[in-house]
Amino acid sequence: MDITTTSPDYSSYPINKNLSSEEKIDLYRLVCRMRRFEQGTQKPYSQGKMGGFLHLYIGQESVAAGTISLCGENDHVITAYRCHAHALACGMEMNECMAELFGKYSGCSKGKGGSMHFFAPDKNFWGGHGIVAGQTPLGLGLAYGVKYKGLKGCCICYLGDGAINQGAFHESLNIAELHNIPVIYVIENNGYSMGTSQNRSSAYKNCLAQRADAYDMQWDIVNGEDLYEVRAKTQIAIDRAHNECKPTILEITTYRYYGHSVADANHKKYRTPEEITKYKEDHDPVNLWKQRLIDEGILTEESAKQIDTEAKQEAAASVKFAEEAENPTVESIFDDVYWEVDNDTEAGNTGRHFFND
Amino acid sequence: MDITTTSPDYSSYPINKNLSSEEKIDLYRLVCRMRRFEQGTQKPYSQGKMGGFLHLYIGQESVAAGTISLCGENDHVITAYRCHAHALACGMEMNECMAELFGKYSGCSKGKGGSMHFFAPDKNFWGGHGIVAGQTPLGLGLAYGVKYKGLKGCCICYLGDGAINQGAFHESLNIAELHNIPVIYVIENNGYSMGTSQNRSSAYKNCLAQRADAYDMQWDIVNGEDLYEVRAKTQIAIDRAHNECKPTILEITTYRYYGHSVADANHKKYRTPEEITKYKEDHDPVNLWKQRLIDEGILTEESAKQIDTEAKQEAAASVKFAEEAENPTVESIFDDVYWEVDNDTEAGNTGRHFFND
Amino acid sequence: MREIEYRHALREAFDEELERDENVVIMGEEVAQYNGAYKVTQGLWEKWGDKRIVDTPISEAGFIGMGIGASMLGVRPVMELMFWSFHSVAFDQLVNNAANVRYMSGGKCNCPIVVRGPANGGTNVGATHSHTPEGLFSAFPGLKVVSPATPADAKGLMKSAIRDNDPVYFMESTLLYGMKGDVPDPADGDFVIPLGVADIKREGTDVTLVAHGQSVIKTLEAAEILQNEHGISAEVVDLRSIRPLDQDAIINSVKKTSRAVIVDESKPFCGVSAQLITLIQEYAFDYLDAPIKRVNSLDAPAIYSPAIEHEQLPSAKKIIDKVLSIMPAKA
Amino acid sequence: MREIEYRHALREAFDEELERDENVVIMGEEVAQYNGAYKVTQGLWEKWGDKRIVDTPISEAGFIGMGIGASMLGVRPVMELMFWSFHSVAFDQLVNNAANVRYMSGGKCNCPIVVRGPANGGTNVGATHSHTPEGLFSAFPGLKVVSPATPADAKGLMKSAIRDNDPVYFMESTLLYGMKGDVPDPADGDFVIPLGVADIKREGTDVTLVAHGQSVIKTLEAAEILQNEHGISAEVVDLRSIRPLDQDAIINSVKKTSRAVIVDESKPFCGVSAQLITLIQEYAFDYLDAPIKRVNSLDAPAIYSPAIEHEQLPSAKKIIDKVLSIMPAKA
Ligand SMILES: Cc1ncc(C[n+]2csc(CCOP(=O)(O)OP(=O)(O)O)c2C)c(N)n1
Ligand SMILES: Cc1ncc(C[n+]2csc(CCOP(=O)(O)OP(=O)(O)O)c2C)c(N)n1
Ligand SMILES: [Mg+2]
Ligand SMILES: [Mg+2]
Repeated sequence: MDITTTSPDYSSYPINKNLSSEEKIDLYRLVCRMRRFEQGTQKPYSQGKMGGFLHLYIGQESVAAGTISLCGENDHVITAYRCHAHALACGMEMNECMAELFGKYSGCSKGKGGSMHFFAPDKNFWGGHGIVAGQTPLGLGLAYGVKYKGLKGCCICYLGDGAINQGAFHESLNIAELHNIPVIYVIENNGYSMGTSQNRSSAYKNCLAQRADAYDMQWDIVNGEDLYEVRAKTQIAIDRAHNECKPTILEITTYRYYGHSVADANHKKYRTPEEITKYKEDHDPVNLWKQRLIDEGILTEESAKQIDTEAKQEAAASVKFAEEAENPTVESIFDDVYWEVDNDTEAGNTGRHFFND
Repeated sequence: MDITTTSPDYSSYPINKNLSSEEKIDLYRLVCRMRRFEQGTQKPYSQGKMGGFLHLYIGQESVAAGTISLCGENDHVITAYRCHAHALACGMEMNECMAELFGKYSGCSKGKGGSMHFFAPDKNFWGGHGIVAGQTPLGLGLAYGVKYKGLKGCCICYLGDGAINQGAFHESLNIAELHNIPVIYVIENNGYSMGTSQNRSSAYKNCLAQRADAYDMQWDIVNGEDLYEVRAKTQIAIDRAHNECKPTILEITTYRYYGHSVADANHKKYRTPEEITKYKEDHDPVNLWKQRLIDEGILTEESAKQIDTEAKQEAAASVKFAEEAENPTVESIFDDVYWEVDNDTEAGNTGRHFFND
Repeated sequence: MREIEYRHALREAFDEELERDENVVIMGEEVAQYNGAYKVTQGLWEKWGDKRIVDTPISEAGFIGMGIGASMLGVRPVMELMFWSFHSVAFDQLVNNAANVRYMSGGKCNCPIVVRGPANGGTNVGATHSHTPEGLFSAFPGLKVVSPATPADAKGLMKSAIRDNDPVYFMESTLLYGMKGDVPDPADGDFVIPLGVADIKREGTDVTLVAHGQSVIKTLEAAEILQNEHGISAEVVDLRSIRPLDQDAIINSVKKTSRAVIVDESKPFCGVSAQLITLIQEYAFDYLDAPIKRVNSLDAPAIYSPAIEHEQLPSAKKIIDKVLSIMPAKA
Repeated sequence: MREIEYRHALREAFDEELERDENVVIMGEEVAQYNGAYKVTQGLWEKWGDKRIVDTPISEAGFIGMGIGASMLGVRPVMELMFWSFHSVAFDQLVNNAANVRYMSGGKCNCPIVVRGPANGGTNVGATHSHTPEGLFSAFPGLKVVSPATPADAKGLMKSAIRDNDPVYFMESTLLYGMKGDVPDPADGDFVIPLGVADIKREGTDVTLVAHGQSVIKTLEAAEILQNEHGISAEVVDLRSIRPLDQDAIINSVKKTSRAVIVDESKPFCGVSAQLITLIQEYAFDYLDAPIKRVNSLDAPAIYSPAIEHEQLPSAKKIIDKVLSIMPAKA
């Protein structure tokens, strides 16, 4: 976070240079919506209108926004439980997401998944997964599927700095490099896995992404606070995937402002308040992007404020939508277990599938 | 296997220089016994006197012999299913081992384990494990236990070149380096995992041991045909474990002459007969060691032959022992499931433990 | 009809489905160039090439998870576990991702995979290689579990499994691979057996024997002896698929015979046999003339000893003894 | 007697055993510096330090396997799975290495470990975090499985589990952690409850209700209502330990009442409930006046929706309905 070496001017990379003002403003709108959406969950969560976990992404917005802004028709996205921002970046609506948090039937997963399990396969978003690193072989598989079908595409699969120590991730890396699978693993390094700092969870040389060397895989490390840098370096990985069917690990440094989940009462114990404040003040990705666009003459304080206010209103409206939405029925518990049953096929009607008396 | 760069004279390393002639001859006796033991299994196996798998170590003897010859009182050994040689190196008797292959009650595991599961905890030998890489966290734990108890020791944990792609191994490496655990992982690289050559199973940079860099762990690559080199480089790892409580990965290149198991009828298809012949002729570790000791004037052709003949006789005697030994009883199936039941404790006698009608 | 081996019947199913649907892909350790550890996939790589028949590293969590991910995009992977026993290193992918992804996405994702391989004892390969996890996986709603006893069932059920749009865990037996049996000629049309339909492998009136997989063979043997030596007419219900389950076939048979013995190679605690007994006592309570009994493996890890292992497993003799123990005293 | 929380009772057990035996070591994710995700290990790291209370990376297969290996050398690790649901990524270590190493070594190795953590539904954490694997693990001979319902049982059983020389899988509940109950004062002596002894949590004569873990609380609630509103006297048998199992306590109760309902939060297929029904129908067949019924979770992955999840789980109302369905019609 305190990288002071002068870095190249990522704004001049073609992928950024070619951005229209409108696209840049859209990115600003997106990070505002991410943040406002999550801020909007706080009150209803504390009122007990949501259950289970709520892992907030606030502070990390530039990562999902920057990487996913590069995705085309055949590029897919999958992530862990801290998935709200990725969902919005893929084009999901606040309403369906908020309703999911409320456990409502109009939620994106019909109230079955909750905070950790947003899904929109029609928008190439494959969740939202709760088992640490359990999504990493799935991401490999999505990329494999794209290649199998002869399409030029890839899968971006996100995981945390703590998640890299799960065996399934290691297995996936070896297969990815060995079979030339166009998957991009993005380690969203926010410095902590729950209350454990990076140094206490991982042994590594220099950085986490360098573990890719073990498989002779390409890797890079990215300063996540800068949307231009995120986009510039991710595009290199996407090109590698599209053109050479080769995988990449990107380690994107970032930070989360809140606790591991909303239930994490300890989060000011395992890191200092100063550390949190410093990041918020000097490295906040939403502010930095806003400032950048103001400097570029694309935004003004007022237009920025306007965008942010709209995002806030959209979030508030989604809370209202979610509050008024219907709960799933008890009968719906048995839907979505078997495709064949749901689709009332012959297979779905042959033999007993469910076993309550 | 065709390393032609001139390597240092490992025989002059202190750990080798200090070897008495007798110790060198003992090492020769050991590799002969390993080979003759396994050759002795061939006939009874083909006669159906053994069941299941039989994974032969023939060709790799110098690895187990060299590494385990360095082990002291607090050094422990654990390996995979190709475990016969390690068992002998740890001091197990041919009789108990052969009887185990025959499934007899006087086998080292009472006929319960078979070829893949030799055990002698009293000799610091902890098996013999059938699930690929499943032993790697156990090896970590043995080393952890040694350290926990405040002893200066280590655990040498063996695995194959194919096994390195299991997640549990990766998890173990990270923990080993992070928690300073004196474990030495020896990759016995015989070039194949069943019918899959190293290149088709692993993505890597230069060599497999280099994966250790991912965890900032020490590693080395060892020419396994040379007992002096095996001992010299292993001693460095043992010193590191003993003195710094630090782990190491050693990749020891070697070769197996037979199929993956005796049931592998394909093994001349996935590798050329020339490859096998070449190794046998130019790299056989038993021959090379014999020649070395003859060159050093410690052995003669005749004394070597004598040692080998004794080994062969010992193996033949163990076959006879095993043939005549008793089978386990059907009742003994229920022994060795629960310690408390076996030891007839109050806990072992409270509640139902077994559930056949 | 032709007589072919069980492994050959499976191979024929793969071959036909590879032909029918270009999304079908076979993956696993040694399935391609080596032709499969048990030669089930013999010749397929040569015929179908690298794209359709894929060798993987020894990374079960990795490649099974990969197959699940690919299936969500419409690929239809048929993945071999060299032994079903190796499920233990891929368990999370098998029971969380495959079983739950449809549910947790509110039906938006779909997981049309087959995971297959042998799941049996009796070959002296010890405790870690002799697991019979039919009950283990059937316990997870979202999964389907199949275990055929004959070459024809193997082929017909495999073709259904591959076409099924849910995850199907297909449990074979190394002891059955070499068994021969009648299988319809492919020239006579597509041969498919639906999941969820039991097969009455032998009709009878005095006692119902329920089994699946390789236990069916032993059960039929026992039934023959029961008839010849004891004059007892046993009906043998072969489940074929454990989930979905053909409950009616079982209950109807027990209603007819009033007595039942379940033969299930898995361990007794919470095994398939326990589930079947629970159903029978619930749905045929008033018809039962005796407690339902079961023949399982002896309740310890699998012993290696070739002289002894078969004693740990169900056998015709044990089945007969169990039947005799619940038959009415002779008049 | 003192009233303390379930989590506090567990912590007291750890503290006393850490004191008693220097080989006891607590390991897991966030158990030390963070005090445990559910604060079960609060204060222990501060008191016992780095050697005895060990934080691990998110590598369940790695650290549980490490604990197993260390236990073979005489260390006595008590390992926390933050949720028992995460067993899926450590399954091989849990069911092959821990359960089989004694067997495969002919009794030469020994695995005195405890693996513990919460295993329950009801907190809206979805399908992957709500597994209840009591039956799953009880199915493996070599393992022991415990599931206490009260603070006193939690403490007494945990102390036995730590002293036991076999692997004990200890299943707690996030919903019980905050529950208070009487627990004997440590000053009054060592408080230990043996594994394998059920506890009759309520005596009764008309029907036997069998439960374990958090279902016991709901069952007691149901029993109270059955008495007050229906005049039905229900006996509540709390298993406490699933394996070893106090079969006599169950059978004796059913012989007295002639009717039984099993309450088991796990899914019905091959669950603990199926095993219990199998035993009851076998050992109390002639005493039964009605089929044995069970109340399980609805047979689908755990739904998230806070408004609905409780409907998927056993409840006092469902237990009552099930009991009423098997009681004789009122005269
Ligand atoms: C297999 C598994 N183990 C443990 C957990 C509990 N858990 C959930 S998130 C988490 C920390 C992950 O940290 P990191 O990977 O850095 O991601 P971040 O939360 O920082 O985004 C843990 C331990 C889990 N969900 N799955
Ligand atoms: C988890 C698991 N997957 C697959 C197997 C089957 N299997 C046994 S040995 C082996 C090859 C291992 O090769 P390698 O690690 O190189 O060791 P080597 O046999 O050469 O000594 C395979 C695939 C297994 N036992 N366990
Ligand atoms: Mg993190
Ligand atoms: Mg090898």
